[in-house]
Amino acid sequence: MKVAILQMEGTNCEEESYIAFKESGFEPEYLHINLLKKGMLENYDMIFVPGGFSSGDYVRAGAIFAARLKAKVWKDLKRFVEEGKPVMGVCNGFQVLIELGLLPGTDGISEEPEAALATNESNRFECRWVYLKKFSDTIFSKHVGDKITLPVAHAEGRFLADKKTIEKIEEQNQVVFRYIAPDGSRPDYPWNPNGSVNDIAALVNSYGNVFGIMPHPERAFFWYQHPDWNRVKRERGDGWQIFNSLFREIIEAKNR
Amino acid sequence: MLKLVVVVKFKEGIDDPEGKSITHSLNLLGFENVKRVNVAKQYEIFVDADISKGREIGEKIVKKLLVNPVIHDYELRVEEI
Amino acid sequence: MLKLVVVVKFKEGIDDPEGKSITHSLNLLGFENVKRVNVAKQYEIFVDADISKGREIGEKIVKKLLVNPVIHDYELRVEEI
Amino acid sequence: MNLKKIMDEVYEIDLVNASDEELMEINKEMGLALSLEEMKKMQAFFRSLGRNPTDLEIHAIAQGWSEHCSYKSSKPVLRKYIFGIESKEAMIVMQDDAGVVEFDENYAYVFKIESHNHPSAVEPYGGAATGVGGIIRDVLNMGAKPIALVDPLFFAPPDYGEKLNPGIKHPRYLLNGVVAGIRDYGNRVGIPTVAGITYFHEDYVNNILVNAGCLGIVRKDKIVRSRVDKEGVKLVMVGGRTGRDGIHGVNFASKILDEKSEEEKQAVQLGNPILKEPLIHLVLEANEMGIIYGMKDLGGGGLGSVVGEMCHAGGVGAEIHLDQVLLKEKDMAPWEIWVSESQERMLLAVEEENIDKLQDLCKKWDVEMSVIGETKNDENLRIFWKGRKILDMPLEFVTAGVEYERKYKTKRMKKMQEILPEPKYREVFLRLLSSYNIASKEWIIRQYDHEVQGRTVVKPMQGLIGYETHGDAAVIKPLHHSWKGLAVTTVANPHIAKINPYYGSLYTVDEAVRNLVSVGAKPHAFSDGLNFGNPEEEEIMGEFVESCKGLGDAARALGIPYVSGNVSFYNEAFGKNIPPTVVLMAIGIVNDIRKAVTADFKREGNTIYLVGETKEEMGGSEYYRIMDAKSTVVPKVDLEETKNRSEEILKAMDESLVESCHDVSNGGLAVALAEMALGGSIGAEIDLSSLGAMRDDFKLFSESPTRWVCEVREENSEEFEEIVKSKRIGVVGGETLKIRDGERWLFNVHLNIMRERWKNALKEYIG
Ligand SMILES: Nc1ncnc2c1ncn2[C@@H]1O[C@H](COP(=O)(O)OP(=O)(O)O)[C@@H](O)[C@H]1O
Ligand SMILES: [Mg+2]
Repeated sequence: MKVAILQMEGTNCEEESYIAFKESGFEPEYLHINLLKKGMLENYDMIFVPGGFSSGDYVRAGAIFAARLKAKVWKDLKRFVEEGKPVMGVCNGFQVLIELGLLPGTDGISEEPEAALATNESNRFECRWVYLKKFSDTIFSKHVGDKITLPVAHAEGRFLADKKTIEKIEEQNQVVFRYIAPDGSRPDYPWNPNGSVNDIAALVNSYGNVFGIMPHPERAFFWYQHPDWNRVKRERGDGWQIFNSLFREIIEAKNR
Repeated sequence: MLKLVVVVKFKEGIDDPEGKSITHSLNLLGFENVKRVNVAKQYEIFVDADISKGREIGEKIVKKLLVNPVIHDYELRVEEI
Repeated sequence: MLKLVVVVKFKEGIDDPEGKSITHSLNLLGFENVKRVNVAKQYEIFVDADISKGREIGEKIVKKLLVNPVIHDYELRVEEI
Repeated sequence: MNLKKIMDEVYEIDLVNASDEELMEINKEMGLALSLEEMKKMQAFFRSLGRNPTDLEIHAIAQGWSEHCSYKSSKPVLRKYIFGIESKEAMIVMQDDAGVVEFDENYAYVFKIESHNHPSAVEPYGGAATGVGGIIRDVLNMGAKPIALVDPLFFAPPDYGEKLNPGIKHPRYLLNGVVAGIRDYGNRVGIPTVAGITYFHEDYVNNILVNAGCLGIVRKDKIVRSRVDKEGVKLVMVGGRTGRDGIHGVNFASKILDEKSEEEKQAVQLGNPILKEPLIHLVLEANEMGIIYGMKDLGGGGLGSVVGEMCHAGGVGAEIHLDQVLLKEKDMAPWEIWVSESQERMLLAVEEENIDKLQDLCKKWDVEMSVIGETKNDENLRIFWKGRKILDMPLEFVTAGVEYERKYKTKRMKKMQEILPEPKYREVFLRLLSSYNIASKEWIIRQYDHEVQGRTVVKPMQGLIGYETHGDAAVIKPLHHSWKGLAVTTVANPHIAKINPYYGSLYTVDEAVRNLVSVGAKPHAFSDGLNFGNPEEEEIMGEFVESCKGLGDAARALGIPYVSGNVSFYNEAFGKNIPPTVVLMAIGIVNDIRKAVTADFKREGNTIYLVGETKEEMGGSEYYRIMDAKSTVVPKVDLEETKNRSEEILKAMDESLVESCHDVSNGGLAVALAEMALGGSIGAEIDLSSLGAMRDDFKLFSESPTRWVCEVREENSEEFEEIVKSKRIGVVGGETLKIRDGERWLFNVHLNIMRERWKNALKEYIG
């Protein structure tokens, strides 16, 4: 299964993402937007938009990356999504998918953004670990435990949308992970690190194949990447579960 | 040559953490009577085009890149220079 | 109540990576005739003060927090509201 | 000044016939920052050639001879004390832009620390950002992938209330600007910022210090040298364009700040991380393909100093066509192009047959390049402008520069130590926790992405998620396939150095060792960042000499080399010099990251040990500072102890006997215990009676060196005691930190109160 890891100036989590896919049994490949041409995406089984600061996050996080993808391969991207192939974005990648209108995708694909990942309530970039609770089983989360911990590292992660969109997201069970407090209750800052509405940390579109997540699973792929590894024994990092879930739901399912 | 001036603001009701943080800092610095600060971005875009096309180009740029309609309002001014 | 509007720009000759990056992106997005983009910040500051003090307060705020004269120029407008 | 136009933008200057007075006039008008002696040396040179120089030639020489490029005041001292400390793993020492040390059989690590003080004082955001940008290039140009950044910072206290001198910005503004600059640059280029210092002292009010360090990793067979030793190799500029920004940056760095410094706008740049990020990819990919013959980044001194040093080091000459340099603005004069310090540029030496491959890579990464000349089989530098030769000089004369044996005077303070009435311990303890040099730096640390690249296996903040404490060092796992790690820490002790620079240096080296050992790392190599006042003042030069002597003695005794470093002089403004500020970036090897140790208490019932001797030496301590008490009795380091205790602790860690470890530094034992308790969110009960007969404020707050606190499981305590010379001082448990001396209770403070004090002290001032 070939995964295109998209790159442009300022994406900077591609290497750890590459390792995560590779170690999970996928065939990842870097694909730089400067080399991306119409028709190329067909050669891949999955698209991954990594974290970072594409184009410096100037204007707005993810806006320039999204605009350039749209200008270059919007039709191909839409077809990719409509064919049901998986698309995943982490952090800056999530921001890109929102700006593209692929997420929340309450009604499939939208030509205009339906939501925003706005500046954190703290008005600061913050790098810290958070607890997440799973709220929906998707190909990205089916084999993920109920409660996991992952790191966030962003300045713009506050999920916002109008009331109707939020209602629809909730109705359609599109929230995959929410931030929670360590004891499982509704989180205040810093457990909800950015002030996201309904504590939303990760979403899937209405088709179930486009997934965006603010925290970084690829940075918690190995047990030793967790900050508390000398307190809690783990075989693997919690982020691994997301990649493993994909592997089991897609590759194993194919071979079954 | 045209100069397109675009000011991008937050929509009414959308929280502006930067504005809040500046308000707080100003209060701390002794400007206690500062009640609120709104922060907006202003882009001056210099385009080689005819004035008749100015607004159209401006709107396109705004839509394609500068604004997320869920959270932003904008103003666009076209000047010939 | 006063509204102080401050626009903070980079001085001529200061190379601004944001403006550059946006220009380049717009060119790539098909707006080849965009020659330059300047990015500035606009602050609307709401202050409870007398209009006669407006400019003075504004200048102070600008100096203390919003502007570094080494790299920035600014415009200040005072309005009563 | 007599000048004659010889072509567009190029003038000939009448130097040969100039009087001394006229020489100094030329010096001033051209902004050269040279002394009369140096001007005369230049004059003699052109007299011997029997011709007058072009303006370009004069600027080229002035740049080569600047303090920043030539180290003219510091070289003799450095040579005497700092250079030449042996270690069999050190591969490239004090030669190229960064030091290179063996990591394992196939890999080496590369690191360096550098200062960016004056630009940051004038424009904190841009100054700090370009400081980070510059140090990344120093590591990159050795062919290494940058994997970590550090940022030691020095300001006046954030609540500084005295009147500021004209043009001087408030420390709070500076602190926020600097942190934002480092954050926005480091985060955008995707290199984790994993350690640093945020230090406050009134004497930095006019002149803040912003140092930045970078660590990289490279396969040994891919190390690139900053030299070309063969003729006919093409010299290629890649990355950013050249502009008027950054002209005379090196002269600015060697000047005293004054009210006019604000006008030095050209010296100020913002940096462009989004140009740097693809440039890093480009360079590493080109290196992997084997098409880079030599490489150097354009930093202080610009193109001039890079071409000069790269060719001079390899023993070849060069021919440069300055009109091939890509410019930001059209009408630049050749001398401006030659000395401009515009950011994000690298000079690559590439053989002709590989130029096309480089071109393709540049296209992919959307980075500009231009071939500007080639190396020649002689010892001269020749520069052409629109076909005409406008510079022709031996490289040796321009690059080798000048040196001074500056006069110095060592200041000795009379030994005295004020004895305070016994204080209220609880109150002093809480005040210490919220003193700026001790209080939590979380508000800064978390603004930096310290985990990008996924290699940070021991984080800068350590402990239970959400309750983390300060760690002593971060640990990076550079290679996917190996358990070996690199520990990174930075240290400085200006309060002690101000009283006695020699012992300040010993203390700083000892603390670097302590920090590395605390996480389970064997101290391996240092980079020294030396920040001082005006070296033309004999007492300041004396501080410099004493500091270097201390650094040399300490490192030699421990067998740890300085493999790279930086000297920043003239940190003086309005008649005030900074305290002598020696910053060490220290690297340690963690043989197996699975055995790395953190600073947070782990488990109720574990035994707490104190390693090392506590003494009544309060000079420079935080306790005496907050009490406003005087002492010139600074802590003295016994390097034999440093060595023995570190080896013992590392051995115990290797046998997995240590649950947590933290060194005792600022604020003494009480603060070290508090930090460990906060990180684990679990208290402790401590009895100080085993420290012997001494007043309790000394026991609690002395900052004696070579001390650690270790937490050990009860079942391992016997074995631990056999290996490590130590004293049992207490037990982990409860929700408070309870400290007594025998029968006498000193204080009992709840974790929540401690956390409140420690966490919130700086919060108001940041962000
Ligand atoms: N400016 C900074 N940037 C990054 N990390 C910092 C900064 N200032 C302090 N830190 C981190 O905070 C922790 C505590 O710093 P410090 O009190 O100087 O430690 P120590 O006394 O152990 O040397 C360290 O992990 C250090 O790396
Ligand atoms: Mg320490």
